Amino acid sequence: MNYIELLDKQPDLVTPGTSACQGCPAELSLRSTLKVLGENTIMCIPPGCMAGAGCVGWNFDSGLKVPVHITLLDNTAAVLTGIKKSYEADGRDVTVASFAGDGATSDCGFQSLSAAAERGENVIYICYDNEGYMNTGFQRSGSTTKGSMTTTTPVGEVGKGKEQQKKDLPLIMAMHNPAYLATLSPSHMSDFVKKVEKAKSIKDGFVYLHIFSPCPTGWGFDGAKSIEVARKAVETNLFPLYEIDHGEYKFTVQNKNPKPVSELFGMMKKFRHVSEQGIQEVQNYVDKKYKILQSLVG
Amino acid sequence: MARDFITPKGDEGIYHIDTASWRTYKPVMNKDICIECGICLTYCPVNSIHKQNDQYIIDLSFCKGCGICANECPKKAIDMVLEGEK
Amino acid sequence: MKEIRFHGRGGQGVVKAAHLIVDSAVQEGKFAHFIPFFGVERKGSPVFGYGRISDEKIDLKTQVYKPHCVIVMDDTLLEAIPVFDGLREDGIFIINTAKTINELNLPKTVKTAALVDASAIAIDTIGRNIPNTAMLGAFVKATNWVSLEHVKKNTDLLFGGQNSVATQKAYDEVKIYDLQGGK
Amino acid sequence: MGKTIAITGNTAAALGAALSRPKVIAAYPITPQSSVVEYAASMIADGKLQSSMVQVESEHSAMSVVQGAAMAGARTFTATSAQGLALMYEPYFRMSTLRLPMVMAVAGREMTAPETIWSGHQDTISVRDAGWIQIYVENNQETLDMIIQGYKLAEHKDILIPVNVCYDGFYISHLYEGVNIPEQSEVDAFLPPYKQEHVILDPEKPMAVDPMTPGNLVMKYRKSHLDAMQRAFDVLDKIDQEFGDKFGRYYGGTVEKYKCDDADIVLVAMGAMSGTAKAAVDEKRAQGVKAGLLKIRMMRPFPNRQVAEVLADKKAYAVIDKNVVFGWPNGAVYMETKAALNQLGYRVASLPVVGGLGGADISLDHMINVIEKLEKMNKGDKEQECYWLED
Repeated sequence: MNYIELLDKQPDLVTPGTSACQGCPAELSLRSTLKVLGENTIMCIPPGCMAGAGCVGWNFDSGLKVPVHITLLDNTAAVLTGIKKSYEADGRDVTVASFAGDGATSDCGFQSLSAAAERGENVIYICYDNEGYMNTGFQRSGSTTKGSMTTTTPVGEVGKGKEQQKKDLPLIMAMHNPAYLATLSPSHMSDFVKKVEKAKSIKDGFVYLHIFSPCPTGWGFDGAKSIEVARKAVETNLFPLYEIDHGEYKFTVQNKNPKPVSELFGMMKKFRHVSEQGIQEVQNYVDKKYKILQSLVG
Repeated sequence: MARDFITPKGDEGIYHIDTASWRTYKPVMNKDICIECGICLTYCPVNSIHKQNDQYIIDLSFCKGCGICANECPKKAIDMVLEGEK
Repeated sequence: MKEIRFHGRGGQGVVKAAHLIVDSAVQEGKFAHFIPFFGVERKGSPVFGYGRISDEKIDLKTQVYKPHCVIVMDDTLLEAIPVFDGLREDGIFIINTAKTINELNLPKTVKTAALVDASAIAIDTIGRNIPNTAMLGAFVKATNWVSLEHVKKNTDLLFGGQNSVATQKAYDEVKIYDLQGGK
Repeated sequence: MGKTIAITGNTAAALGAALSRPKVIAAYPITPQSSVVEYAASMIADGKLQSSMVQVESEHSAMSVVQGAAMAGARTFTATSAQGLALMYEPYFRMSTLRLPMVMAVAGREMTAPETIWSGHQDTISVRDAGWIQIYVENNQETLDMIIQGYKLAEHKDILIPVNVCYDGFYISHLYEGVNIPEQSEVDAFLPPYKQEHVILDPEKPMAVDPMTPGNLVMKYRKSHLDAMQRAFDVLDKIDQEFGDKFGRYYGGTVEKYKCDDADIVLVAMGAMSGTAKAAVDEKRAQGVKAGLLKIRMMRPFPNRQVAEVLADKKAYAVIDKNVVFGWPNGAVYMETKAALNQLGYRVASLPVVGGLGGADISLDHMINVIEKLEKMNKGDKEQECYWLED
């Protein structure tokens, strides 16, 4: 079954009507992920867009067709651990996964994530990275790209948006020596599906998946362009697609002639104020990061 | 159903909201142009596009009218049409 | 009920020695307990703790203020710590020292003193200056509150090796002074 | 019936947990609790304990791991102290409000600042309103026994609330004394395996655990929680009876009344200091003073009736708190005791006492001084100033 048939035929395990914004790629990623992971899955979703969109349920109804729990913003990986340990003790194979935003992952949830990865827990930690606290109105996170305007890094007479470069969470997690790690983009759905399938098959350690998830509402672009923006991030190397399978680094999408990040910056309002020099700083950072990745791929 | 109030849990049904009412524009597929590549299906955030009898069908029950399908269609076979028209 | 105060330095095995006394008393059907007083545990820093042995259940959960016995594992502590505080008239003072009774210059409040060179015995038997198991021998001889047999058996169980030999040796070598009339 | 060996309070806690056969343990070391974690780990390493133990990076994660395991239906255990409990506060609240039964042992320690690592009740007292049942114990035996009983209480279908077994840091955690270790088969008969029914994360029975919930339903969950807590008095009393019948040790359930029946004046105490208070009562009784001790075992929920009934006809009582309530000039147990009497319409002369903070010793002399202060009070006496047990 090719990935299109799979996405067509596998049951959709997310409520048909979430309140995610029009054109939200996180909603697409969650649906696609669960189609691959299947019904034998327990999902933990900390506060964030997907929890806020109703996926963790409301009143007496669930938001998913698999068991779901809204973890605290900062303990997702630890809760995954506990659930998995209980099933392991029973000798039952259950996929235990999270779908957490970049705030819950790179900021206050990072300690628990780092520890679970270090312990090599047999869980799948999935982060959807929309580069900020979008559910609460777009505050900056550690994962926000430099220059980005957010409500906590506003642009004004003095302020020029976020002053620091994006925290490279996938590479940080790579140094935890997970069994499997991959970066995913909803724009590359065939690659996306393959990686989630691989994640599901891993039984010998920690899996970390990092999904790039442009936010039309917060970043300021038309929701119809969500996939285009995500694709551009891959094409500019701002978000390169690679995987690490038990220590083997590999680019899964080759990018021979990367486009300049200015093309991505031009697509949305959050970078509108950024100067050429500001764009160049991000370009330099992206280039440097890519070289590091190339040397790791070898 | 009499309900206990021990632990908050959602086990009665699936919560959903009527996202179809969000639409300003609705996607309309031109079957003459469609090459049945399935790209639209893979990118629909709300899982509204499916293959039926060898044709791709857009189910508008929960479609939010985001326009991704129209934007991504390689043949431009989907038009976004103002609700109420056509 | 007999109350004991232990003084020593980190690394000398004060807590383990106290545990062995409690173990022995419990095995003999008595009631006993030990409450260590911890600072930040560091080798060489002064440590102390409180023990009790009784024929009846011990409810008290407090420090020992009027000990029937004070055990000092290191004679350099005499200068540093008020080890004689509250020692009862009929109390027993037990010390690990190479000094003589005269050299020690004990205060007049001490009426019974037991001196043993536990460090020398420890080096001689177990090969290291950890005087706790030797001090147990001196304690048993001086107080007779628990039996030598139990203490040696528990020492073997916990430490093995030559430790119970150290206990026996100190039991045999400890010098007990009656200082009722002054020294 | 088991065997008696000398062990520390921390070992007693770990053994009590091990005898209860938790499926998942997660804990992080902190003075004075650390040896609980070490002992549990060594039992697993020796193949004597069949639990899955997670060596987490923080108490926050310790509580989160056991919460995850509990949602999957497992019996779980953890232990902590002071700053660790404070770090745990967020998932601590969630564990109780999700009504997930478990037992957590807390080696009570003072909260910083000033920097301190020693004994105190401030840690558990400060979280007394976070929905857990809290029981304070007096010695190593009671620590072990109460952990076993704690599971039975927490998992009772009318309760379903996690339980803290609070034992004083150092004064119990490092206290070394004889403890009767029950046989595993006896404990198994007393505490059957736990089957969780009210909530579960299981793909065979998909549900959302803790969906977003509107205020009118939050009200219902809270009321149900409070109602369950009120049932805990009777359930604990029954469990204490059943445990005593089986193991020969009775603790009194919610409160222990020590020579209270004919007493004129009563000390109210909690935890390790209760032992010292008993000794003081005995000493004053030998002098002809009709003193008694009311040992509060269950602090949450607060056994208001049981406490008020003991104190209602007394001349005077004193409550010795090993904690303070910032905002009142005394400790928490005093406030609760006074409220309980007032709620039932009794007025008795009382003396608030604070002592034992940060490991300060509560001596026999202190307790005797408190009794002597009470002797001088008259039934009609108004509020007394808080008496601080200082050197």
